[in-house]
Amino acid sequence: MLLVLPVELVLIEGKSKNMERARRVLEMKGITKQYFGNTVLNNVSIDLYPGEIHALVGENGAGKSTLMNILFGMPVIHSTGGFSGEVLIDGEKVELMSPAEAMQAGIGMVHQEFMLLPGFTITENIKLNREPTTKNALSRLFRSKSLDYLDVPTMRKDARAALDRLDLAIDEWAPVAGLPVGYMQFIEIAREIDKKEVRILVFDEPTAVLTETEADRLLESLRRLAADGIAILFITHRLDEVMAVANRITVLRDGETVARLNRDEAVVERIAELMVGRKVEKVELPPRAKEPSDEDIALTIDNLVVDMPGEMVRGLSLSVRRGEILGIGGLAGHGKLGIANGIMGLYPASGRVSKNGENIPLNSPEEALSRGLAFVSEDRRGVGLLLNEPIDRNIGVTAMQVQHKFLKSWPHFLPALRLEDRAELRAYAEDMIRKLDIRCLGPNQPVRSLSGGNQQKVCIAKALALEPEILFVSEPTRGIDVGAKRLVLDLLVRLNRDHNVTIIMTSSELGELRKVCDRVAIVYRGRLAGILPPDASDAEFGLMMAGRVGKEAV
Amino acid sequence: MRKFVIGLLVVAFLVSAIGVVGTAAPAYKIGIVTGTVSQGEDEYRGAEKMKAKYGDMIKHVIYPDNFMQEQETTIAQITGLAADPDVKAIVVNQAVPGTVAAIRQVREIRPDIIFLLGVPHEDPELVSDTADLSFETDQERRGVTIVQLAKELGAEKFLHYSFPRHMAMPLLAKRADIMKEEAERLGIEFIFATAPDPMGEYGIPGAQQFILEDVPRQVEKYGKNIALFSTNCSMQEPLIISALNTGAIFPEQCCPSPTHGYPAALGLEITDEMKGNIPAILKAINDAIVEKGGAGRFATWPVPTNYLLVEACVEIARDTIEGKMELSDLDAVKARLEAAASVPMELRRLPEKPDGNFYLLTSGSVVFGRDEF
Amino acid sequence: MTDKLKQTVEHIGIPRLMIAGFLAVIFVTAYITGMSVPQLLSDSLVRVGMNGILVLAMVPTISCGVGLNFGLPLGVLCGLVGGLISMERGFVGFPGFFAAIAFAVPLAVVVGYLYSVLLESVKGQEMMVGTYVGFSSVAVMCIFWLMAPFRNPELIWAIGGKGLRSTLTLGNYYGKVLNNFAVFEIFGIKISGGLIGFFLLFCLLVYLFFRTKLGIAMLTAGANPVFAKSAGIDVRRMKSVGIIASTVLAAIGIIVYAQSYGFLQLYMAPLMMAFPAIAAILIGGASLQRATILNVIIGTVLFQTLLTTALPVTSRVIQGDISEVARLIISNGMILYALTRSTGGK
Amino acid sequence: MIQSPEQKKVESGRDVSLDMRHIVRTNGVPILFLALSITMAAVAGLSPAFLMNEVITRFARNSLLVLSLLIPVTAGMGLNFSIVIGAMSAQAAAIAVTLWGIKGVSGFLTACLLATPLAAITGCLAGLVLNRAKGREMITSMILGFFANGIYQLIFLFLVGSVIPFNSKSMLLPQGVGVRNTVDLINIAQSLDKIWRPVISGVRIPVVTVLVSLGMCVVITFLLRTKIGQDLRAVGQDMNIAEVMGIKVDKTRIIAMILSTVIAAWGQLVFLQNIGTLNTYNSHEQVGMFSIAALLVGGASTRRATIFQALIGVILFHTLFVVSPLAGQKLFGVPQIGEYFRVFVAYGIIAVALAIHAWQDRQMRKEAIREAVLTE
Repeated sequence: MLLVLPVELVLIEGKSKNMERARRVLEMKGITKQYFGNTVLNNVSIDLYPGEIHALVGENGAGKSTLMNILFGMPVIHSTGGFSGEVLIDGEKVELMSPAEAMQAGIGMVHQEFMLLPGFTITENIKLNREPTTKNALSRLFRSKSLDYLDVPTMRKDARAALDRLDLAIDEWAPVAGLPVGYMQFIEIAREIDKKEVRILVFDEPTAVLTETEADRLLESLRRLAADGIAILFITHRLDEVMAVANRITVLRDGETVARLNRDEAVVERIAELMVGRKVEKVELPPRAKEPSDEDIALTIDNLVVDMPGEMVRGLSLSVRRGEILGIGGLAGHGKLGIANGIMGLYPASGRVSKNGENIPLNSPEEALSRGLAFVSEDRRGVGLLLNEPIDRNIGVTAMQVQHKFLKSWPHFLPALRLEDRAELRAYAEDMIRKLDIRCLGPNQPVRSLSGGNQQKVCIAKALALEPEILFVSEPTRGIDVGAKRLVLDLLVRLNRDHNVTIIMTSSELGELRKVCDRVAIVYRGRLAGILPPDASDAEFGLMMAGRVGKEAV
Repeated sequence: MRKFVIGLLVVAFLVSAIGVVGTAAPAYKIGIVTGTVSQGEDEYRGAEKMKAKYGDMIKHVIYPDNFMQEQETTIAQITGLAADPDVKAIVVNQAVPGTVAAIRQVREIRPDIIFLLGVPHEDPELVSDTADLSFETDQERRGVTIVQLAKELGAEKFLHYSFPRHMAMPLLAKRADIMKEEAERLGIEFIFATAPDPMGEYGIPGAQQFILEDVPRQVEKYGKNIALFSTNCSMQEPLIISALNTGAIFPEQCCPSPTHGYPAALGLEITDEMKGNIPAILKAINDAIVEKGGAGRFATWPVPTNYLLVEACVEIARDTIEGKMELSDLDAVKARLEAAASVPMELRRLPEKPDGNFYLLTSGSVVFGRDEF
Repeated sequence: MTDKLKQTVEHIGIPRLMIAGFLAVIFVTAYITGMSVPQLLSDSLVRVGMNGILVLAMVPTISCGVGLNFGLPLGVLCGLVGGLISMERGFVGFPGFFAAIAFAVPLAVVVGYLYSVLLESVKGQEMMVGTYVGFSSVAVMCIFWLMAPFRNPELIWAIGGKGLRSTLTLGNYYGKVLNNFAVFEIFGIKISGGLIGFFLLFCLLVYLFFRTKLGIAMLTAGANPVFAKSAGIDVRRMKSVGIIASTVLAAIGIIVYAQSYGFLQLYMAPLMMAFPAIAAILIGGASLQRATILNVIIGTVLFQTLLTTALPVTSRVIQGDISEVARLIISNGMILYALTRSTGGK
Repeated sequence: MIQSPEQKKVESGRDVSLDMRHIVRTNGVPILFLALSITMAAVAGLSPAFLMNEVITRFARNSLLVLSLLIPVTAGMGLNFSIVIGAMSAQAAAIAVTLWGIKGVSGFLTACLLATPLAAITGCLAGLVLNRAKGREMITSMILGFFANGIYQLIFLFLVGSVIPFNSKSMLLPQGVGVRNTVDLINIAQSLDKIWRPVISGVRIPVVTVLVSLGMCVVITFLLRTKIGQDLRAVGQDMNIAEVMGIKVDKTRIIAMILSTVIAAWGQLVFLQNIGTLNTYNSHEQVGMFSIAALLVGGASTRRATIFQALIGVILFHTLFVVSPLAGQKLFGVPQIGEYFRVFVAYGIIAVALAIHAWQDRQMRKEAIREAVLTE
């Protein structure tokens, strides 16, 4: 996709020079934050001028959300020991202990998930809990503001004004339910700018759910708001958008500020490199007897469409070599997670998927499982585990249901009524606990009380019980500590090498993909952007994730 | 707009309802209000009998099974009868709560309708002031007669089962007090036991199960010569069964009638020729009791009270409307009652309201295995 | 070890400790006032046996994720019809009892299936809809009892000669067959091996069922529907099976109940049948998401013992009968407690 | 919901131009029951004057109770079965007024005054309980009603006369403890109805009582247009969003319960003054059941209910109640079958209405998903 820079951008750039001299509206200095001993932010600083659009970019887990949580005084920050460093607004040090205080200080936030009531009109949503009221006889009698009438004309006037500032011609009294997603985003923004005191607006990945035209309109509004003197902090993955609107760009990586660029110094390639770049400690992976090749294809995906909210797959085709570890990368929202979920029948899917030439019927987990596919879900606690059940039940249940494992052999004719073979299951679970080094009190322990890493191992054990030919693993290291991460990755490599399992591993952490995979496929907007070798340069990965190179890079 | 359309439909419906309706009539009608058979077969069948006898002259409607909660429906059923201009008299048996309210409402538009009640549940004095005529078994007298009968059957103790809701009914509470006095006078130990309320949330089964469990306990404690009595209809079957099994004495049901409790408790076979044939039913009960070894320990009235009350009320209503009698004429009332019962009856007025038409009735008893059938 | 101890305490829970304490007070009082404690215990055991299977009927619906089965009267009605057909056909004794079950179960399967189809279409409102479906089906069956073509002269009304009586005596048919089977005495406590054994047999059957492939699939579907889906389990079907199982158990439960009780109760009697069963399983420590056989046994024992002993004992001690009202408050208080406690359920 | 001229224009332009299919789809429940009522009225063959009289009396008697359900629905708490608590408060007040012998309208007003704080306190407690059972409000409020019934019995059967002083022998049981099962409310009987009750072509209209109900509609409309009303609606739509937006969700829900309970208490007093006698231990038991049935028949759902639906619901439900026993009797030829038929209809109504709504919700959600997929 080629990017056409709008003409007025030049003007904004011109302005930015002047702004250097203007007073900063926000400064966050030397912010350091630890969660349970893990440093997630290390001496991060960022500042904002009135009328500036400041882009904050970084991979998942780079620390953007934590920084914003600090700015908003979220309870989660204070309940976990606070942070060090200081926040200044208009040059004065502030201590924001709650979102309400942040709001009072003039900070507005456009939420990623819409905080809109579908049954209310646009006006009612914009003025939610800030409704202007007029007195009436009863409210005077009881001296209660609660009994004041809503001042509907003023509400509408205010809402109209806010919508006009965004150049939104929609009827302010239309109900929100049924509006296109893009409009909802604008209503969120309108609500923020309707707050008279708002001078700083934070946009947290606002375009993630928008179509291209909607995204363009949103960027347009951003510029408009900046022109009105509002300082904007713009968090996004989409580098082309950054290039289109940002005056300055701050790149976060692993909780540290790696770069701060002015618009004129920045090029997409450079930002991408800064975002993903990290010293990849290339470990020598054990060799195989026979290296996988295109001659021997295990799984063919053809024009796969998956309707997974937030991770739509829109016609993806891909071939997986037998015996390889294939990585699937890409930015959040581009559909990399939808692939495995679609093939495994968890979300509505269409297209053609075949294993060894045999067609796999879609939309049925049972069909996929019984054909030697297995899946370790990214949603460990939601999809992957029965939290209140013991380890052995978690490990065995899928294999039991799909392959009649761990069951007594009687009655032959009615497998549904065969009893569970406790001894066999227990023995298997104990074996797995030993092999995967699951730290627990025994196979009877409910998995809820296990640590994240051990829970993940239970998930993998569950998939292994199926003895799969092809294993899908999504976000295998999400939310587990560093030591456990390595163990999990090692485990996957061992499975691949020792048991010849073909692994398709989806991850938001490019680093780990590059560490263990034979090839890394990058997904962009629901389609395959290209496949790179793990040792391709940071810039190549960055560009491909930003959708800046065509297909067939390999 | 949408509201308008619905509103229009409602109006259209009410208008159409007016068009649909239209009734032709005989000279006058009598309304009868009873419960369903599951509440008590006697009064329902009494109404059926009257319906069979007088045909269209009788309008029979039902109050709800859970009449305690659905007063409004009872009221609507009664006022519904009164809405028919041909209805000149309404018989309510049993007169469950809500009847007084209904009568008051009807009086405002139809002061001409006479109300005849059987077994009123509400305050007797209140009922006496409202209804034109009421029948109730003479609870105070029965307080004496039942205990005397028990003594006659060999009782040394007298066990009285009830529960808060019934003891909140003044007549029943008073009767219990009288029973106690009479028992003490006769040298019988009076025992008051609490049972679960069958109208409570565990319902009739819970109450019945309690009786089945409690009677053996009591008999073990007090011996076989104990007379059992309960204020609640649904407890009669388990009481009779337990009395038969333990050898206790059962002098009378709450609502005295051969068909109340006995047929179900004894698993009586009702052949075609027995249907509605009281003497035949009495004989069959007698045979069953004797066979099970209960001779001389079980008794009841020879007539199904509620059954005959419906008949008596209808006849009294007819004769009153046709000017053949006065409701305040105790002898005339008694004559019609005895005609319906075909056994002698004793009748008196409620002592608290000597000038009202609240009549209290008593009948002699028949003892199974002793009397001739 | 401390974990185990903590778990045990958690398992017992405050409400159960309270009720157990209350029961202890009652038994001590009974002893002091000279009541026969073994007799009270015997009565309580009978109650446990007769109510147990109805309580057990709650387990499948809770396990498959539908929640408490407020539609229990549906199964009860099936059981009553089965019991009636057996009587109409003149079966006596154990054959009568088993014939009743044999007639009732297929009916319950059909009714349970239809009920599950209905509940599937009202997801999220299962308990409310269940309550009212139960209520209205009782009324429909009232009409059925009046019109049904039963001819057995022992079943019909005395004066009218048609329609079924509201209370049918089972004495000549299969009344007390279980209760009188294998009766023995320990320490003066009369125990009916037949009745208690039958209840425990069903506990065992249900326990084993939840150890089969199907049962585990159902548990999984109830515990985490998304997990179940990802494990290739048809969640809808599991709910169906759970509701059918519950309905069948209710049908068998009412037959056991009736034979012990000695009567079949028709008309409005089944209306409130669900409530004591629900109270019992909640008192036993079950939540809206999870119920075990142990919950059933503990709950039934505590609740039924409370019902059986509280009234006769307290009415000895205090004049009047506050115990009847106290029972109302305690049992509803327990359900309320459970509803306000269990978290996470949506 | 507040409507602006534009909104109406949009509606009339789009889908209300007598599009019968749309009307049937969105009002399936009331139309079903309207059809049922007409059929049954035709079968029952009641006199129109009687039917009108009966329906108007019942409308006057019950509409306030049904209206009391609206606010909790608006606040997203579903159908409030615990209005029986309000009814109990009202009965306590009615008993007190009878005891003190305050007659006529002043007696009625005294009872209202007395019932209000009682209902407010109990309603607040109910709100606290329901806040701990979010998502299960309906079944919880139902059990709460049963529970409160136990407390009520404890007070009036055992404490009155023993712990609570009570000096009227005629209202107490013979043994001096506990209130009798029927209390004659002669002092306040029909006090409101009697003020002005003209007869128009055979139909007696208790004008003042009807006006009270309509007045309550105005009050509710007023409330919903105030700041607190807006909060209630916001909480009703999505508790989490409301919380994030700084609305005190728990407090708002408690206010909803207090309002509902207080209105229910007044409603029960209107009901009792019309009936004229009080069934001490049972009058309140079915209040929640029947009011809810009426509201559902009017087309309300557990998530959305309007004043109009409440009023239409009262009329339809009670028409059905008046005609169904007779219709059943005529249809089956046996009076008691008619009665069971009526019970079936009463309970069945709620089951069917809940089922239809749940089904409609699912259909709507499915459509929303389909649309979302299409726009992609």
